[in-house]
Amino acid sequence: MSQHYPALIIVVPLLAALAAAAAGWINKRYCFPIAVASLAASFVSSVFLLGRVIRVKEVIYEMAGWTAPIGIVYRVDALNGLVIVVVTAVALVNLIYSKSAIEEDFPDKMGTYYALYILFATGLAGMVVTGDAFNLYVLMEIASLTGYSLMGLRRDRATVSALNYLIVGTIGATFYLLGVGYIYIATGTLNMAEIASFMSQMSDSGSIRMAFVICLAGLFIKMAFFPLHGWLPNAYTYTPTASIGLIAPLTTKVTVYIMIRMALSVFTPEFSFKTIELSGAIVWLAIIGIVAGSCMALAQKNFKKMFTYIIVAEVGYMVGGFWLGNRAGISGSVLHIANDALMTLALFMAAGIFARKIKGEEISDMQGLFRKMPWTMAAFVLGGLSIIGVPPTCGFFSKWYLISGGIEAGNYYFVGALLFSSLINAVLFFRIFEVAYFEPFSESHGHDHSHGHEAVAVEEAPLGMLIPFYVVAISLVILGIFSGDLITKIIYFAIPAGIV
Amino acid sequence: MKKLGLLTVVVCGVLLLLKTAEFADWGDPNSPASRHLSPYFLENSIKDSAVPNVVTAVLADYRGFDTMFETTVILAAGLACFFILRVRKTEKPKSTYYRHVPTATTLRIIEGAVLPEQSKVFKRIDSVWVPFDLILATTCKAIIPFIQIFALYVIAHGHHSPGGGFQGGVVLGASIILMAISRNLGAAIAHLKEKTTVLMAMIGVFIYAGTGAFAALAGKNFLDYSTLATVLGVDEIMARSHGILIVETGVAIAVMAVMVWIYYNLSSAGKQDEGL
Amino acid sequence: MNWQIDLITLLLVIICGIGAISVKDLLGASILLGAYSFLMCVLWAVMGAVDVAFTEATVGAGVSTVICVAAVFQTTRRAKN
Amino acid sequence: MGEILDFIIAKSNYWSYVVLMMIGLYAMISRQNYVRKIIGMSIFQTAVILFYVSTAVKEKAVIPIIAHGHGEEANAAIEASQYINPLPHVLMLTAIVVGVATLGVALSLAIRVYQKYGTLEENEINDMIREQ
Repeated sequence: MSQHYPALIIVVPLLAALAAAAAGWINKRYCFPIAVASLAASFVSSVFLLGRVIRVKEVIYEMAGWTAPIGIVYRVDALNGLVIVVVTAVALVNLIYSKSAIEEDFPDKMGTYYALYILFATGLAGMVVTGDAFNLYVLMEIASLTGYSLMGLRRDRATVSALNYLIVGTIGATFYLLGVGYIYIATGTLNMAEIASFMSQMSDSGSIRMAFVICLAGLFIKMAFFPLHGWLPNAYTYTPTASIGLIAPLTTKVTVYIMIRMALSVFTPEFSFKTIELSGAIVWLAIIGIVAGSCMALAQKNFKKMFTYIIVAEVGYMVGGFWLGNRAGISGSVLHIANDALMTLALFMAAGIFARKIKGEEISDMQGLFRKMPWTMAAFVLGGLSIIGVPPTCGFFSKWYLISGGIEAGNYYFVGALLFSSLINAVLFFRIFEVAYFEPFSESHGHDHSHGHEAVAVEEAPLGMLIPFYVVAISLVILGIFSGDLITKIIYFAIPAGIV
Repeated sequence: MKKLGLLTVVVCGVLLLLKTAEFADWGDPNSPASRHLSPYFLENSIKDSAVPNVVTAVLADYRGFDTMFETTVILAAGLACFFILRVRKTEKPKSTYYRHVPTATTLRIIEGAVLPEQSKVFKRIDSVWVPFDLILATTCKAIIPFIQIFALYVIAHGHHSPGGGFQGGVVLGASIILMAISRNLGAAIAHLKEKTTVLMAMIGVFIYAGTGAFAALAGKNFLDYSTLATVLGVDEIMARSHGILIVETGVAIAVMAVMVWIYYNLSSAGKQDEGL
Repeated sequence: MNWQIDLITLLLVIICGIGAISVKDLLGASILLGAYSFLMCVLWAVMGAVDVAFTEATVGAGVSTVICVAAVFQTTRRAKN
Repeated sequence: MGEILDFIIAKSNYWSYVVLMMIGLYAMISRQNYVRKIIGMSIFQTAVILFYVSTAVKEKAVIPIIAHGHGEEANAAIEASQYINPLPHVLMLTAIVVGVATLGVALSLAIRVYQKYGTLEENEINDMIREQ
């Protein structure tokens, strides 16, 4: 079975999605176990796959037995080996966390919801492991289509923002498809590794340059890179609780991964960083994006919306760090994909719990939460500290690499933007902590303040939500402690040897 | 917004237009796209899988994995439309309409009144009144079986002629949609229930993915149809050919079901009582 | 391969495309989208992509148009400016 | 004259794909009505398909179905340059499917939006949201 790991990651959830959707029409109780079992199987195979990749450096799986340029191959190396583990882990943990939310929100469409959820995870996982440029487009569309529908069913605004997201997302995906077409017309192949082998003789071809620009533009739209981020805050703020923990952490990060994959192993680093003189401009856009995202986060009163602007800034971190073009910057960027997925998951899990308990999404509604649910808040503090970048949490380490990459490249504006954004994040989170710690809890806002603090009964989130939340929060610290190993044992091999 | 749009469009357009000069001329047989990979497919499709229609061979065999996800995309769209639109509890309409067929008169029955039984004489019609057209209804009724037979031909003959599971499936779905348009939605749903379409969609994708999983269980790579050789009792080349037919059938079932399913939900805004 | 047919069809396709996004009657726009798809399918058939043309004829000109019309019936027929 | 004509024939497909794509993009950005935006999206996607199909064409070649696929002549050598490149066709079959899937989801979202706001004009919906 071991040689089938790359296929198992994709195929088991796909079959389970069919089973879950059918079970929704037959007996709803089976949906959840099917979904959890399939995502767990997917997660376990991705962990084993990562283990194998560490040993043998590269695993290739030929679909239908056809070799590389003829058929579609899955190619897993250290880079996507790491990302696939993150993707499957986030999908699994969030599914367990959101069981009760799904039962509450979609009682009569549960089977369909689970099927869409699993298909979304399958699409993202497939995007990560595939080695074929066109296959990536198909999987991207699966992830997008299911994503739109997972977003579109809550309150009034959710449908409008999902429709806007659909239109923007389709522009992005179609640009990517067009870019692949330009590559195909110049090289005649769709296999990523083979395109890269042609790249040395092709680097002055106009089609390839155009392909690079179009692909990058499409991916920037999809990942909400500044100034193309307009769709993200609205789309994510109004997404249902169960979906947001899946969509927000993964969509942007997987797209960033694809950008890294395209730049490093399709267009080759030589071409991406030297022949095309765009990296400077992209880093500048990233700097503006980080500053603008942080400032806009500061202006928000709704905490979910605030988190979405933090995502915009974080995308700036990863893109900027990558296009610095040196080893430290790229390592930081890759490490930040993993860290940020977990950090964002922690934030939105907390947001989901808060939204259930306080029936409001304003920061001012969070009064006295430390007394009401101390355990939840403790984990939330951990997530906040990680976003700010306080040492033993993982957020510190990826920021450390990004900053040292900036210093190495001599780009002090990038370093400045990172520090500025950390400062803003500190302000943001301590503002929340202050409201939640010092101001007394009140059921109905405005009066009843005189009753004092003692009246508040501890009312924690249900264990089904709290345990997954704690798993994520603790893994933030564990990831931080082991990030040195992660860099030397995995990410080091993910970056081509030519980059110093 | 309008000016911004125009500006974006003009800039993108000029950029793209300028770069078209770099392309190989239209119809150039020596462009890299025609020289590198495609000759392999053209020269080997008969040798590998005995399928003269190279598009089918590449679609279902060499790049079969793409096609599996193509089917999944369609399934995802069906699930998404259902998820977004479908409403289960609908309030009963204030009044219902019936047609007395022999005299072609329309009856409006208000709430609380006794409803006539559905029979050959009284037929329930949509409240958005569609004029009864005998020619249209009869022609469509006569033509639908032929459309369906043609669809089956397209599916089965995809190896040798243009067509295949996808096109055949859409034609098959279109025949049901035609029935829904020419009569009413209720008539189509009476023939093909929503639950049936859903299960058919799942089964269709399952046939595809299951064939692939069978190959993986039998020890070869996922979707390698040559593993079917032992089961079907033929050599590996014919096994591939038959494997293509099997997965095309799966595609056809799934696509047909999902097209109908999407139509049911879209045309009635998820209520599935009456539409178009 | 007749380049005259090709050019004329291309021209018609562009006209249909412009028409589909500029008419105010959304039902008309849907039908023009169907015409656009059908002309596109003719174009591809002329270019020798029979399978693609077949698919576009069934999907683009057939099912897409129908679901577009169905959606227009469920919403509104008029677009303001 | 002949050279110009040749040039036009050689590139006209690529030009018209750009024009169509921009028509679609313009509709998606500038039109206020969501159904028109969605129609623009459909045009936008089809334009890319036109581009791919155009790359597949070969002069003096026939459709990619091998003649005499069975029988005595089945073993005859196949000259690849006689047949049109099949690979872009395969890719575009998938892209058409993706197009119709996106169209379906987009229209169902549009119906939902209409049910909630009673209009499909983007500016009117934005005004309503602001008033809340």
